[in-house]
This record gives sequence, C-alpha cells and structure tokens, in this order.
Amino acid sequence: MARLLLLGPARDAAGLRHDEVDGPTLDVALARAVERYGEEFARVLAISHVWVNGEAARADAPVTETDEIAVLPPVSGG
Amino acid sequence: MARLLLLGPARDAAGLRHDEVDGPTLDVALARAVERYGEEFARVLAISHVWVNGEAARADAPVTETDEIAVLPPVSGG
Amino acid sequence: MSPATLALDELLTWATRPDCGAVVTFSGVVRDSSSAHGNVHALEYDTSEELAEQRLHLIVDEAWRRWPDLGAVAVHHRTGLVALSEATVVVVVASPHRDEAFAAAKYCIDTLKVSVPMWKREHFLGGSAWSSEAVPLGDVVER
Amino acid sequence: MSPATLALDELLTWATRPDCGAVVTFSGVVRDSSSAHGNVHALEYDTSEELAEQRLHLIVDEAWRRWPDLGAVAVHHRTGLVALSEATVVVVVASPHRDEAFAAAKYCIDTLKVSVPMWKREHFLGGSAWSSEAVPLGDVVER
Repeated sequence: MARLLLLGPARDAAGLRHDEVDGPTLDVALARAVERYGEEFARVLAISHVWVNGEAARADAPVTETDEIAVLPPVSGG
Repeated sequence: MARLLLLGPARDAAGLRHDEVDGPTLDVALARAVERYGEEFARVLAISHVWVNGEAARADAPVTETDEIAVLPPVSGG
Repeated sequence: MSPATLALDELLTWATRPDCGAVVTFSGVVRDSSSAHGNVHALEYDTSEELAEQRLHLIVDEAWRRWPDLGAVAVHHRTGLVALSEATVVVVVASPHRDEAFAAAKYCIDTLKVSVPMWKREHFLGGSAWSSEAVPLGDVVER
Repeated sequence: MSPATLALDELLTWATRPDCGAVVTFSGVVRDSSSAHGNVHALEYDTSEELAEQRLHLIVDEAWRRWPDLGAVAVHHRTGLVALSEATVVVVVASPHRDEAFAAAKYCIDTLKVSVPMWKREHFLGGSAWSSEAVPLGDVVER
C-alpha cells in the first residue's frame, strides 16, 4: 500500500489527511481514492497536481509500498 | 547681505560652510563668491544647482538680505 | 517553515554584511479582509513541511542562480494559525547593490505564491474557509 | 533626518496595520568598498537638514500620489558619521498588496538618490574623499 497525503482542500474533501491506497499505477491508485471519498474529492482532484515522492509523476507511473502520493490542490501560500 | 550656504564639495572648495554675499542679483552674487574662493570653487559651482530659499532660481533673480543662496553640487545620498 | 513568530530583526542582523550595501525585506501580514471575506481575524496554513521546504530551497537556489552577487537570501513561512497583523511570511535579501536586492526579493515572494504547497484557511467572524485566491501549483523554474 | 541609529524594527511596527497585507523595507548599509576605494570603514553625510527634509517630504507625497492605496510610507536618513554595516537610510512601505509596496519602496530610494541634497564622504584607510558616485541634483517630480 502506498501512502496517500491529502493536503488543504483535498484533506477536507476526503475527510482525512493520511491514508493508504493500492496501485499498481498512479491512475489506478487515484481512481480507488475517488471511489472511496466520493464526488467532492473527485472535483478537487481534477484541479490538483499529484506528486509521487515529492515530484510530478505520469499517470501510468508504477506505485509501490514505499511511495508517497501527495494530492496538491491550487496553492495559496504567503 | 544674503546668506550663502555651501554644502558638500562646495564647502570644501570654499573652505567654509556659511558666508554672506551681496547681490543685487543671483549671478552677480555668485560671481562675487567665485572671486572670493577661487578656481576650485568655480569648478564645483559649474556642476552645481543653486537654490534660493529652497527653490531653483533664475540667474537674474534679485537677491535680498533675507535670502539664502544654497550651492548644491551633484548629490550622493542614500 | 515554522509555527513560531517570525523575527525579522534577527534575520536582518543575519543578512547584513560589510560587502552588501542593500537589504530589502518583504513581510506578508494577515489582513483584516480578503477578496472573499471581511472581518478576517486569523489565517491558518496547512502544508507538508517537507514538500514546502523543498520548494523554498529551490526558490532560494534559483534566486542565487539569477543574481549571483547576492550576499544573503532567506525565506521563512509560518505554519498553523497566524493572528491578524502578524507576519505569515518574510523574505530578506542582501546584495551589493539595490536593484538586484529588490528584484530578488520580489522574485522570491512572487514565486513562493505560485509554487510552494501551502493552503491558507481564512478565519472570519462566523466561520472559516479555504482562500479563494488559490492558483494551480507551478514550477519554480519555468520549463 | 537624524544622526541617531535607524531603528527599522520600530518603523516596521509603526507601519504594520490590519488593512495592509504587504510591508517592504529597504536598508542602505555602509559597504566596505566603493567604486573608488577599498577599506571603507565609515561614511559621513553632509547636508542641510532643512533642505533635505523638504525633499524627503516631497518624495513621500509623490509616492502617495502615485500609489494612493499605500497605508504607510517612511523614509529616514542618517546624518553625520555612519560606521561600517550600519544603515544610512531606511525606507518602509506598507500596502494592501505587494506589487505597489515593492514599487513604492523602490521609487522612494531611487528618487532619494538623485533628488535629495546629501553628500557622502567616504572614510577609508589613510584618508577620506567625497563619493565619486554623485549625480546632478534632479527633481522629485519630472517636469
């Protein structure tokens, strides 16, 4: 199970900040997250960037147990 | 006698910061200052702005006893 | 990245050095209103400190690449709850000359706003909501 | 205008207010070298405080005319002898948004450099001399 990090509005939409999700690839893992959290999360995910281990990743990137998938909605720092 | 205020390099060239000088006009007063202080002052005056009572003045402006003539060489604040 | 109050005076002392004639600082301060809400009394920042710090380091590195003469660059951002009139972020840049100090400080805060994973929640009279001023996450260095 | 050490932290506290989300400061600091001399250990400023203050007020007024939303603008300049690494001039601008805070702070220091009657004497190892970086006195508002 890869680690899932849900930040800002993605955390609110999912109802939690950390979770675990199975691959085998990034797009499959994210589809499983959408199934689990529902429509509001799907809406946030659609406008978010997704990083794997701190870097942008392709949809078909393999996801393993030691990976961290971070869902990053539009930012508002500063 | 108008008051003469010699600042920065103009003070060094004249050898003093405050003096008094007669008019009747600004250009005559400045010519008298050059006579008094010499060539180095003339050189500084040539690249300076001259204010009367805090404002730029024309060469033929009359100069009276209550006026302050300030000689302002190129500036280097900040 | 830290939940502690930002001490700009200490950063200024740290940044000031005999070969730098110019020090520019930027402080982002909690305002009493936003484009969406009046009566804002606090901001709350959510982030992953690890991911955000990576990005802050990239920004400082890129500032140094663009302006190699810089003497000092620091960017500090608060996390958690920040009260009205307190600083949420400070940027300090020291440089031999002032043009690059201004340019680098502005680059740091402008780039931070669009490329650091931080999410601002506005606490106002009667509730709270994520900032409506969010922008899609961008890169530090344009590709 | 004052011979006293410039207290940027006090100015920052004064400038910070709940309707301003951005505070930009500029500090001009005595450098250890200039375009003409190495080993500079102090600067000495000659001026007429009255004439210089008039011009500083004009600069602040003009900044407010150009950026009417500014919340606070202050420009302080030291007179007399200023030691290495001390600030000779500080500019503080608070504004609702950061772009005008940066622009106004830069305007203030850029305009000060060319329009305020101040003369800088560099004290270096073995002597002193007027700064070679002087520019002809200009107007605050272009005519």
